[in-house]
Amino acid sequence: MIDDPAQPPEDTSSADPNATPGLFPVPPMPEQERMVEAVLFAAADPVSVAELTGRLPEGCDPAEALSHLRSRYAGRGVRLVRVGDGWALRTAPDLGWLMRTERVETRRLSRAATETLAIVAYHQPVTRAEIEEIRGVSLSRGTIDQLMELDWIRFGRRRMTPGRPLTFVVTDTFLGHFGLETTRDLPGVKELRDAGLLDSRGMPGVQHGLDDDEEDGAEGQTELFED
Amino acid sequence: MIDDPAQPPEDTSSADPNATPGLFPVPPMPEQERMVEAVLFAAADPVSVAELTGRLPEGCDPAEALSHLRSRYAGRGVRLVRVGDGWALRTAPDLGWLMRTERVETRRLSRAATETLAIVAYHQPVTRAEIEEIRGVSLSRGTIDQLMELDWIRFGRRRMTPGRPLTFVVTDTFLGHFGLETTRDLPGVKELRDAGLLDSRGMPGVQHGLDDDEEDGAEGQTELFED
Amino acid sequence: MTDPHTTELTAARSAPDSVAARLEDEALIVDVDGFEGPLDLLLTLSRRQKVDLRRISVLQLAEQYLGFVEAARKLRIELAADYLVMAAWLAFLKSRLLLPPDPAEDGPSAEDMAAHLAFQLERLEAMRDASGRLMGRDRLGRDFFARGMPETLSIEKHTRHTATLLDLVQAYARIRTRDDFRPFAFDRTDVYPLETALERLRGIIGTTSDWTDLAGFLPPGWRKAGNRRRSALASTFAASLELAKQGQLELRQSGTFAPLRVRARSGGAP
Repeated sequence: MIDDPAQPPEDTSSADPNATPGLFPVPPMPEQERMVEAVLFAAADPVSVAELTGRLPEGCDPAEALSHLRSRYAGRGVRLVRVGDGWALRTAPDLGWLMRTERVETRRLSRAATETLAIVAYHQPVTRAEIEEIRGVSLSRGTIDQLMELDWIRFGRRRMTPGRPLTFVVTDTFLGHFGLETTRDLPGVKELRDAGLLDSRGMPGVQHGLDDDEEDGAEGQTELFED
Repeated sequence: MIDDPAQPPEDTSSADPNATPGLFPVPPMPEQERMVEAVLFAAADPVSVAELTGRLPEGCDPAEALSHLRSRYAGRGVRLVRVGDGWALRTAPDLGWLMRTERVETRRLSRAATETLAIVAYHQPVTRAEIEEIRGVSLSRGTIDQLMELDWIRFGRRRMTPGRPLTFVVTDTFLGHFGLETTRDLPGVKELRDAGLLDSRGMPGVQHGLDDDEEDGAEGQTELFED
Repeated sequence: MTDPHTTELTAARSAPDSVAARLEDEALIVDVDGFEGPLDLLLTLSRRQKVDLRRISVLQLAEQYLGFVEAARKLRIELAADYLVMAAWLAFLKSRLLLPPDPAEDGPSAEDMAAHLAFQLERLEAMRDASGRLMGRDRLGRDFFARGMPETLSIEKHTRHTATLLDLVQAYARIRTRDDFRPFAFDRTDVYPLETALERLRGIIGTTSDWTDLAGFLPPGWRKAGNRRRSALASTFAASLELAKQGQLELRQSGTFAPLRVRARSGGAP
């Protein structure tokens, strides 16, 4: 240990000479290194040597394991770095550009957009007036724009009725995103009910009550489906 | 720009700052391996080869880099595993006991839910009627709902039989959760198939009662799509 | 082998009607809620035979099941319908298995049906075993772990809107079911109200002293064939009946389905 040039500073003392000998043999150093590696990988925050000592079997020397691990990761895509009192595995800073595209803020589609998208998917080709009739409210410009921007819907052919209104259809991007081969694969209302997906009871992990209107709707469904 | 250490590859891998990206020399394999390592390390979810290809500089071979990386991590505290189409770094299962603090308590699934999950996994794509036929009991609403919420099963393609029933298949999240590369790695799947226990076989000469239910479903479907 | 029922088992096999067998069935009945349907119960019963499911005696199994249902009946325990359906089917199968095959009969042989039942049991057991092995596997978040602190290094902010298929189908279902609940209302544009018809007819009948086809009184715009005409005709007819009752007009029809004709009643109401 003393010979180790990359010895972490926390390594102030070797194993306590007064410690009672453990009931189990101390794991060999490569095994201790594996343990430290796994703990650091899974931890949500940097882990201190004291914490490692507490987690590893009695008689282990996390400080030495850390120093081995540090040299093992030297020059790799991942590095062992010290953060305050703790140690953490981090991607190498020169590769930060690789992670750049990772940062996309994901936001759930608004209710209006989700409903509009659903109507287009189930009824395509469908006109704006038809969407409004099914939803019972007028369609804001932004909703269509957003769905078009996402490349989930596009203009279809004009309807051969007075006024020749434009229709909307879903795109291949839409099918790809939702893992569908065709819109005919979309489940029907009865199938949803059979799968228990129309139950009004709040599903675990799903936020309810964001919108009173929605809860009313859910109640209506219960009435309808509990037969 | 030049001072920034975390710049795109143009700044580090080429002498000519005016060259177009396609003209850069392909990074050597050890460097590609580092890049793949960093990307997989940063991401909590599996990353597909296609995604890696998109992220790495042009001309890279992520598949080869992955195979190098996999042998590099063999026997370590962290391993490179395949999950469906993706690749991910995960701690070695034999060290799970070290991660008591990270452990997430999962809801205990009911017997109906675990059996249904197994049937979907081993028989996929499988219809609701087939699940009921195998278990000999009708499927309660909450069961499918729960498995869907866990993102362990999802709707598959419709079966091309009368009524075009929906099928269920397992997800990559399921594979990842149970440490499976593909459904071919399910425990005992080959033996079960060889024993004919994964065949879909109906009662000889008997129209099974559950089929009625399915036809109802088909009607509901037709109703839904016709208007 | 550690089955506490082992002793009774032997008795049950040697003498199916023995007290021990009945007691055993009663013990099962108490637990009937613990079974997931008749197939599950059959699987439990079949384990008593202590043989590979492929070599199981379906006849014996049918007898055990019927004994179970009989015991439930005696204990006045109500079994769910599917248990009774299975009992009826097994009674049928049992009789088919005991009787010599009837060459004139169509359909699958009793042996085929028995073999299929054995297959179903084997398959259920296999799936049950598979689910146990599956749930016993090393699992993410319990035995192996993903990166504890996924890195997000980029400063670039890019909002991506997303929705799952579940969101989509639920949204659709929500709209559809909302539709179903829309209060029932007539589409008024194609309905000619009785009040309007009455008013119109009352206004013009006074000038009509000759017999005139009722259809001639239909308002303009409601005369073309279709729902509008039907509605206007019905309302005008009802109005004419009302006016006839009040003594303001007379109605005449020369035969069944012949045109209805009306005229103002001479010396009618003031």
